[in-house]
Amino acid sequence: MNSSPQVVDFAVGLIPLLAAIMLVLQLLLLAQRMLVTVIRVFALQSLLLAVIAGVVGYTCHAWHVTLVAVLTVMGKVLFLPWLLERLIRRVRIEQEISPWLNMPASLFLCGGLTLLGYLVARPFASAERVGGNTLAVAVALVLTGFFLLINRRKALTQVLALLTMENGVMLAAIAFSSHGMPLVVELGIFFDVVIAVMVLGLLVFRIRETFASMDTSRLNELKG
Amino acid sequence: MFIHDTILNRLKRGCETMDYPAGDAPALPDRHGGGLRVESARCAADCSACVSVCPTEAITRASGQAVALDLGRCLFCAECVRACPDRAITQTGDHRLAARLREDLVLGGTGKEQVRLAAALNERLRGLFGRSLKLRQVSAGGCNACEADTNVLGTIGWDLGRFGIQFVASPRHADGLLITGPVSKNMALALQKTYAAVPDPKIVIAVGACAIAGGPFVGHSQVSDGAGALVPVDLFVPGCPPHPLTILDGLLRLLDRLGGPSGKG
Amino acid sequence: MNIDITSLIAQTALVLLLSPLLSGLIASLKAKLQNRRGPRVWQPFFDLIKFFRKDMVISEHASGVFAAVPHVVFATALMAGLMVPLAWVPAPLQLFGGALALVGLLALGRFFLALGGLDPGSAFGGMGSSREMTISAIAEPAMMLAIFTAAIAGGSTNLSQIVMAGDGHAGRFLEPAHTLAFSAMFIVLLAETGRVPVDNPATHLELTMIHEAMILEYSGRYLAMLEWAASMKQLVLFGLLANLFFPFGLAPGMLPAAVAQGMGWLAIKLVGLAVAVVLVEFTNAKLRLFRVPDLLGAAFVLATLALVSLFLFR
Amino acid sequence: MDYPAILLIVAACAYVAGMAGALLLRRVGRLALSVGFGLAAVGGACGFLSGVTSLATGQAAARGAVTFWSGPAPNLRLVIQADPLSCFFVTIVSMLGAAIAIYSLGYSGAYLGRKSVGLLAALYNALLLATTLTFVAGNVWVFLIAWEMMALLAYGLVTFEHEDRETRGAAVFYFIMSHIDAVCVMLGFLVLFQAAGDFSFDGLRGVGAKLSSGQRDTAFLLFVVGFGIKAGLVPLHVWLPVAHPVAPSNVSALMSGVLIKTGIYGIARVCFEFLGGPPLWWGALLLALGTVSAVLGVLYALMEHDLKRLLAYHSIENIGIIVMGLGASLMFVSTGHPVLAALALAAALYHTINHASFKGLLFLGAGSVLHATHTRNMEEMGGLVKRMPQTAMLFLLGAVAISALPPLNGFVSEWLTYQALLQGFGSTDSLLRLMFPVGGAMLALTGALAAACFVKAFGISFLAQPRSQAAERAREVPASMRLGMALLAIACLFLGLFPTVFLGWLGPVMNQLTGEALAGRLSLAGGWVLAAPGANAGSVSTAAMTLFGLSFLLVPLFLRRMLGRRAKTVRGPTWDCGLQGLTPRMEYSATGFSKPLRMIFKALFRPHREVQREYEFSPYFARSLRFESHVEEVFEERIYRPTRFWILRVSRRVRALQQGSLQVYLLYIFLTLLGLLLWAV
Amino acid sequence: MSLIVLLCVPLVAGLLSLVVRHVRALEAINLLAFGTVTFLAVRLVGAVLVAPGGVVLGWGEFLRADALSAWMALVVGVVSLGSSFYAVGYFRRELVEGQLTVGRCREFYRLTHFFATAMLLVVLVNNLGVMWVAVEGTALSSVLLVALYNRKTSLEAAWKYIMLGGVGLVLALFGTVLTYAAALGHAGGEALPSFDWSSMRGMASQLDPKLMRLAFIFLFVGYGTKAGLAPMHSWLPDAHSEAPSPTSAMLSGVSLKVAVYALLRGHMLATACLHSDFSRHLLLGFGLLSMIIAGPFVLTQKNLKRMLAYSSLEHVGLVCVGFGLNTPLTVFGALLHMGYHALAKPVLFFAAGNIHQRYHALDFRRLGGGLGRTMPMTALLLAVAAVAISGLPPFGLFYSELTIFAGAFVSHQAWAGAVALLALLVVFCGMLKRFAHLLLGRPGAEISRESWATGNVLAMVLPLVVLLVLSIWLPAPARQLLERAAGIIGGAP
Repeated sequence: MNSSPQVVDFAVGLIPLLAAIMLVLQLLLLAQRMLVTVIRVFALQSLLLAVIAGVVGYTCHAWHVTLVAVLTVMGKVLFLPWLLERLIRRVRIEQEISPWLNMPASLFLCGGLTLLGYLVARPFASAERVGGNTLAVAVALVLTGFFLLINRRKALTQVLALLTMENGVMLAAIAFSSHGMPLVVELGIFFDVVIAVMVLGLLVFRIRETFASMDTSRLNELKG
Repeated sequence: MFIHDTILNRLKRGCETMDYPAGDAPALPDRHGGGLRVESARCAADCSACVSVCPTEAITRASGQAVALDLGRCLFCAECVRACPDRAITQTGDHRLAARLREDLVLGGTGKEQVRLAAALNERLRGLFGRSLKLRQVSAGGCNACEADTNVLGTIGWDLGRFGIQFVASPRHADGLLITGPVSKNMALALQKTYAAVPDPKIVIAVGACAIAGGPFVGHSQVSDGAGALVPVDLFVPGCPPHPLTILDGLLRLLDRLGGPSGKG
Repeated sequence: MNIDITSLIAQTALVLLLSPLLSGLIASLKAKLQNRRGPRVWQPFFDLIKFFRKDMVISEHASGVFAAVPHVVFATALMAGLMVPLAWVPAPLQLFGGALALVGLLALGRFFLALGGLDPGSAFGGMGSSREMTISAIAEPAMMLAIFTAAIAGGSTNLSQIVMAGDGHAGRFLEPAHTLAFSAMFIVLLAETGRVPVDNPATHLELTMIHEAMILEYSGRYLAMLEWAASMKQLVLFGLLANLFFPFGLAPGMLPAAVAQGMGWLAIKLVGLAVAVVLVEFTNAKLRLFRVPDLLGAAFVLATLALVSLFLFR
Repeated sequence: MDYPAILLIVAACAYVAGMAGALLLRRVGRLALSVGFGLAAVGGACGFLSGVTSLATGQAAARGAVTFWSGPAPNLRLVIQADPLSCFFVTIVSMLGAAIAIYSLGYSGAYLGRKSVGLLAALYNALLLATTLTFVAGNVWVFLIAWEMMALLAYGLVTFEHEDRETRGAAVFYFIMSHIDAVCVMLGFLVLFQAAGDFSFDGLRGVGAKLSSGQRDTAFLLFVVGFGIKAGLVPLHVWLPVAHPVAPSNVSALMSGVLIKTGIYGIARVCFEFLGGPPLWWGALLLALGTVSAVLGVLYALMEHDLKRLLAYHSIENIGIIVMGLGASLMFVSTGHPVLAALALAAALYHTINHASFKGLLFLGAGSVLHATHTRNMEEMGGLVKRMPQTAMLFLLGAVAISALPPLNGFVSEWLTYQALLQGFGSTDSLLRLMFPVGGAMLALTGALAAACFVKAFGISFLAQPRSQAAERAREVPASMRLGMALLAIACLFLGLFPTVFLGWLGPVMNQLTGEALAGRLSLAGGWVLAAPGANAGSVSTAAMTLFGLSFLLVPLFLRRMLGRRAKTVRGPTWDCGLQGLTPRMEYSATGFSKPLRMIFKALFRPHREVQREYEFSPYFARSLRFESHVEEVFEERIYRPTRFWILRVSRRVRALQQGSLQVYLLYIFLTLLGLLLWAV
Repeated sequence: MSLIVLLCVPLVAGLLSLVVRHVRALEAINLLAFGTVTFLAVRLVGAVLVAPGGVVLGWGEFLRADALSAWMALVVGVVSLGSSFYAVGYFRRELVEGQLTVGRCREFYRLTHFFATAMLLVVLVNNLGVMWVAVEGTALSSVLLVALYNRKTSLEAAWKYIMLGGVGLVLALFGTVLTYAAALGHAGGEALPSFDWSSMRGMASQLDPKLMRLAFIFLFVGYGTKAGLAPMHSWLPDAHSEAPSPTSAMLSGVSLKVAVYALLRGHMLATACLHSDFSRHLLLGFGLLSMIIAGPFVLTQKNLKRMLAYSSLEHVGLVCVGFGLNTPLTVFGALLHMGYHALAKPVLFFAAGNIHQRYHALDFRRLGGGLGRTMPMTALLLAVAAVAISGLPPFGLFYSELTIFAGAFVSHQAWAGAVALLALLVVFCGMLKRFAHLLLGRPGAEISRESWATGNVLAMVLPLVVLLVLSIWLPAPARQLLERAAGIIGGAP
C-alpha cells in the first residue's frame, strides 16, 4: 500500500504535534495531586506514544513498528493502569503529600530542563528521520521525568515518573529510526517494563503494609 | 678589681696559724683558771665546805677519808676554791687536763693532786693515726659550747688540719668519734649506730663534762650520764666547755705529737 | 707488640705517685691562700696508707657490684693515666687508645661509681649518682668538641700524635682556637674533678655533695682505691689539659736526661694549673645545681667557637 | 659447592618445619613450644653460619640472583640474591633469632596454660623467615611481599596478648604505621620502576642516573619516609615506644634487634645502589635526622620508668646513631672520598650488629625481670641482683655495651663513628662540614645520657632493696632463658674485644656499596688493634685495655697484702644518720633519678606534676599524699593526635553524604548527568 | 552449542524450582545447577582459547563469547556456586530460628536462578539491546532478594535499590538507543543489519562521533549506577547490608562486575569510535572518586556489612581505575583483580552472615570484641579473608593491585596510581581497626557454642584455598585468557 506523498508529509507533520502534547501531559503530571488522575495522564501519554508509533509504522510500512504500537496500547494504556488502580483501591490512599519543591519553582525548573533538552538535541537534528524535534522532546521527557521522580515523595508517583521517562526513551527510539529497533530488543524492553511495574507494585504494596504509608521520605533509617 | 685586692691582702697577711706545739702555747684567758690542784693533806679534819658548794657534787668526802674531786664532773666554776677555808683546792692555770682513764680525773688521793697527763696511744694505733686522724663529731644533746670550741680548732689560727686531723661527714671514712653532750635518751641509739658504723680500729674522745659524766644534767632520767655508759672512751677532755687549747693538747698528746720537735714527721 | 716496657713501668709509677701529690699540693695551696699552714703536701699518702690498713664496714644491702666498683674505677683511672703523654712522648699505651678511649674509660669509671652509689640503697648515694651522671652528661659534648678541635689541629685522635704535631711551633697556643678550646676544657675539668664552682669536695653537707655522696658508704681499702682513682683522674685531666694545649717540653724518648727535663716541665705545668684551679676555687662559691648547666653551656659555646675559629682563621 | 647457599636453604626449611610443627602440635603446649622454638634456633644457627661463611670467604660477592617461581602478575618472579649486604643482615637476623628462640623455650612457658604457645612459635618462625626473605630478596616483588608479610606477622605477635585494650590499640597503630611505610616504599620503587621498566634489583642498580633530578629527590624522600618509619627515625618514631613494650618480651627483642634494621637495610640498599650519585644534601639530611633521633631518643628514654618503653626509646637513639653513620657515608660518597665513605659505612653497619646484640640482650633481660616480677615498672623493682644474679650480670653487660663504654662493642662502633665524623671535617669546604663535629658533640651527649639512663635502669631495678612484694619474691629465671641471654652476651664480648675480625668480614659489603673495601686498613698489630684509616690516625684496642686493666688490679692487691693483711670486713646496716633504719621507700626512685635532667631539659619535656593531698584540718598533716608527674611526648601531642582527630572529624563530616533520603541520592545522579552533559556537549 | 546449554541450565533450574515445593529439593537443584554452570563455564574458557579468532558463537550470532565474557561467565559461576553452598546451611538455620518462613526460602531459591541466568545472559549476549534487557533482568530478580526479610530496613533498601537502579537503567536504555542511532546515521536510513556488538565493533570507526559521545555519557551514568560508581553508589551499602548474606555475596561479588562489563562494552565502542581518551578519562575519574569516597565511610563505619559494601565500592573503583588507565598491564591487573575479589569478598559476607545469625546484630558496638573466643572458626576465616581483601601479600589482590600501579607509573600517569594507593591505605586503616577490635579481646555478650554446617565450611574455606592457590600458581590457560581479554579491552578486535 503505497501512501501518497501528502499522506506521508501529513503523517510527518502530525508526529511533532503529538510529541508536543506528550510533553504538555508531562508538565500536567507535575502539578497533579490525585493519584488516580496521575495514572490516567500516564495512560493518555502512552496512548499518544502508541499513535505516533502506529503512524510511523503505517507510513514506513514497518510491520514490526505497528506491532510495537499495538503492544504499547495493550500494555501501557490498558494493563498497567488497571494494575496500579487495583493497587490504589486495595491500599485506599488518594492524596499526594506536598512535594519537595513547590509548584512554581518546579515548573520553572522543568522549563529549563526542556530548554537543555533542545540544546542537547540540536546537533542531531539532521540524524532524525521523523519530525522536526521529536528527539528534543524525548530528551526533555526523560529529564523532566527524572526531576518528577526526585520531586515526588509518594512511592506510586515515583513509579509513574519512571515510566514516563521510559516513554521518553521509546519516543527517542522512534524518532531516530523510522524502522525502530530490532524486534527482539523492542519486545525485550516491553516485557521488562511490564515485569518491572509488577515488581514495583508488589514492593509498593509491601511498603504500604509495613510503613502504613507510601511516603518514601519515611525510608531513612539506613544512614552512614 | 675585687679578686686582685683580696689576693694581695691574703698574701700580705701571710700565715696566721699559731706555731703552738713548736712555740709556746697561747695564754689562757684570765677568767679561765686552768686546772685544779687538790692537796687533801691540807684539809681540815671534818671540813666539807667544798662538798656542799659544788653544783655537780663533783667533790665527795667520805668520813675519815681524803677529799676526792672528780674533775670529770667539775664545771670549773671555782666555787670550791673560794669556799675552801684552807686553800686545799687551788687553780694551777695549767691547760693540760685531758686524761686517758676516767680514774685519772678523780683528784685528791695521794700523788693525784693534779691530773695525770694523757698517755699516747699504743704503738699500733699511733702508727695508724699518727699522721692521719679523721674524726666524726657526734653532738649527743650538748648545749653546743663544746661543739663551738671543737670547731674553733678548725679555724686558721688553730688549724687542726696541719696535724692531719680532720672532721669527716661519714662515719665510714672516720677513725674515731668526738662526742659532746650528755648523750640524751633520743641520741643513745644514734650514738651506738654511729659507733658501729666506724670501721675498726677506732678511738672515742669525750669532750666536755657532759660527755664525760653528764655535766650539769648528771643523774637526770632523760640522760645516760656521759658517753662512757654506751661506748668505750679513749680520751676524756674535762671542762665546760674545755678550752680549745685543752682539746688540742689532748689530741696531740694522744697522737704523741707534743714531745719532740714541732709537728714531727 | 712494640710497647716500651720501661716507659710503661715508669709512667705507671709516675701516675700512681704523682696523683696524691697533686691533690695534696692543691689542698696545701688552698690552705696557704686561706692564711693557714694547712695539711702537709704528703697528707693524701698518709690517708691512703691508713685506709689500706683499716677494716671495712660494708652495708648488708650492698651486692657484688659494690665490691667490684672500686676495682673498675681504679683500673680505668690508671689506664687513662697511661694513655696521656705526661713527661715524655709517646705515652706507653698510646697505641691502644687515644682521646676517645680516654673519655670512654673515664665514662666507664663514672658509670660504675654511680652504680656503687646506688647499691647500698641510701638516699645520699642515689642523689650523688643522679647528679654526677647529669653533670657529666652535660659536660661531655663540650669536652668532645674541645678534643675534636685539638685532634683536627693535630690531625689524629692519638694524643701523643697531637702533642708531637704541636711540639714544633711554640706559638700554637696563642691561636684563638686553642685558647677557646683550653678555656672550655678548663671548665669541663672543674666539672669532671668536682672542684668548687660545681661541687665542693670538702663539704660535710651530704645534700650538696656530688662526688663525695657516692663514696659515703665506702670504707677501708675500697675508699682508698676510690680516693686514689679520683686523684689519678684529676692528674689525667690536668695532664691532658697541660700537654694538649702547651705541647712543649716533653722528652722525645726515654733518655734519663730528657726525662728529667720533661718531668721538670710537667711539674711547672701542673703547678701552674693547680694555682689556676685554686684561684678559681678561692674566688668562687659553689654554684646551685641548676646553674651548673649554664656554666657547662658556656663551655659548649666556647668549644663551638673554638671549632668555628679553627675553620675560619686557618 | 656453595655451602652458604645450602645452609640458607636449610635454615629456611627449618623455619617452615618449625612453623608447621608448632601449628600441628598446638594442642600439646609444651611439645609445640619445644618443636617450634627448637627448629627456629636450628634455623637461626644455620642462617648465621651461612651468613658468616659467605662473608668471610667472600663467596657472597660472586653469587648471582636465582629465580625460583613466577607468579600470576606479568613480571612477578621469586628472585633470591644473597649478595654481601644481604648476607650481613641475614647474619644479624639469624644470630638474634637463634638466641631469642633458645630464650623463648623458657620464657613462653609462662603462657602455657593461658595462651596458645603453638601459635606464638609458629608466628615467630614465620617472622624470621619473612625477615630473612626481605634481606635476600632479588627483586622488588619479593622485597615488598616479604616486607608486608613481616609487618603482618609482627602485628600478629605484637597483639599476642590481646586481652587488654591498650595492646590491641598499640598493635593496630603499629600495623597502620607499618602499612604506611610499605606504601611509601612501594611508591618509591614505582618511581624507580618508571625509568627501569624492570622490577629486578639488577635492573634497578644505578637507575637513579636515568631519572630526572626531581623524580630522584621524590624517590629519595619517599624511601627516607618509608624506611624511616620502619626504623623509627624521630618524626616518624611514635609507634615504636607504643608497640614494642606491649609485645611479649622475646618478640620485642626480635623487633628491636632486627625488624627496625630492615629500615636500615632499605636505606643502605636504595641510597647506595639504586639512586646513583647522591647530591650532598641527601647525606646531610640523613645525618641531621640521625642526630635528632639519637638525642631525642635518649632524652625521652631517660624520662621513662617502664623498663621496656625505656629500651624502645633507646632503639630510636641507636637507630639515630646508625643513620648518622649512613648520612656521613653518603656525604663522603657525594664529595668523592671512598675511603671515608667506607669507614662511615663500616661504623654504621658495625653499630647495626652491635645494637642487635646488646638491645636483644637488654630486652631479654627485661623479659626475664618481667617473667620473675610480673611488672615492667622500675619503681616496683629493686634488689633483684641478689635474687637474680646471672640475669643481673647479663643485663649489666648489656647496659655497659649500650652506653658505649670501652671494653664492649657499643664503644667500638661509636669510636668508628667518631673517627668518620672527625675526618669528615676536612672532606668538603661547604659550610655543611660543620655538621660533622657538631654531630660528634651530639653523639657524645647521647652517649653520656645513655650512660646516665642505664645507670638508672640497672641501678634502680637491680640494686638496693626490693620495693614491692613482687620484687621480694623474684627468683632466678630458668636455664634456657639465661642461655639465650648468655649467647648474646658472648656476641657482645666477641664484637667488643675483637672488632678487627668482624670488620674484615665487612670488607665485601663495603666494597659492594662504596667501592672501597678498606681491606686490612682498619687493623694493626696482627688484628689486636683497631685503627682508623689514614696516616697515624687514632687507634684503639679493647682487648689490650682489658688485659692491662686486669693487670693494674695487682697494685691494690699488692698493697692489701703489704698493708692491710689484718684488715677484716664487717657487714653492718647502711649509714642512715642514726635514724631507726632505712626502709626501701627511702631509696632513690627512677623518677627522682631523672629529675635533674627533667629540670634542665624542661623546655623539651614540659613536665606536668600533680600532688593530691588528703587531710582533715590542716594541709601540713596530710593523711595521704598522691604524687603524679608525666612528661609530654611532643610528637604524639603536636602531630599525631591532631592528625588523627582531623581525619576522623572530616570523615564524620563526609558520612553526612549518605543520610538516608532517596530524593538526595536521585539528586546526586541527576547532577552527575547534568554535569557530564554540560561538560561533554 | 555450549553457550545455549550454559544459559539454559540455570533457566530450567529456575522454572523447575517454581514447581518444586520441598526446600531440600530446592537446595539440591540449586547446587546442581550452579555446579554445572561452573563446569560449563570452565569448558567455555577452554573452548574460547581453542576457538578460531578466540570467539565461540551460539544460537547463530545471538550469543557470542569472547575471552572477556568467558572470564566473566567463570566469575559468575564460581560466586553463585559459593553462595549456593553457603545458602544451604544459612537458610536451614534461619528456618530453625524462625527468622524466615518456608515461602521466603522458596522465593530465594527461585529468584537466585533467574538472577544468575540474567547475569550469564548479560555476558554472553551479542546484541546490545538484549544486553540492556538482561541487566534489567538482574535488577528485577535481585530486588526481591534484597527485600527477602521484609523488615522495615530491607524494604527501604530494596526500594532504593530498584528506584536508583531503575533510573540508571532508563538512562542506559537511552544510551543504547543513542548508540543504535549513531550506527543508523551510517546505514543510510533503512534498518541496521544487526545491533550486535561484534558488528558494531567492526564498523565503530564509521559511527557518528557526536552521537556516540552523548550515548556514552548516558551509558556511563546508567551502567555506572548499576556498577555503584561514586556519586551514584548510594544504594550499594543499603542493598548489600540488608540482603541475606548469600545474595549480598553475589551482589558484591559479581553483579557489580557484570554492570562494569556492560559499561566496558560501551567504553570499547566509544574508544574505537572517538579515538580519544574521553571514555577512558571518565572511567579513571569516577573510579578514583569511588575509591576516595569509600575511605571516610569505612573509617567511621558502625555496621559490619556496610563496611564490606564500602570495601566493594572501593574495589570496583580500583577495577575502573585499572580499565581507565587503559594500558595492557593495568587492564590485565584489573581483570585479575576482578577474579581475586570475586573469591575473597563472598567469604567475608558469609562470615558476616554467621555473625549475624549468632549475635543477631551487625553493629560493632553491640558485637563488642572477642569473636576469636566465641566463634573461633568464623573468626579465623574472617581474619584470613580480611587479610586477603585488604591486599596483603600472600593473597593475589596484592599482585593485581601492584600490577595496576606499576602500569600507571610506567604510562606516566603516576598521580592516578598514587591517589589510588593512598585511598587503599585509608580503607586499610579503617578496616584493620574495626576487624582488630572485633576479632580480638575479651568477648562481651555470652553466645552459644558455634555449630558448623558442612555447606558453610565448604563455602568459606574452598574459595580461600582456591584464592591462595591461584595467587601462587596461575594456570597457563587462565593467564592466556586474561591476556586475550586485556587485548580485547585494550583495543585489539
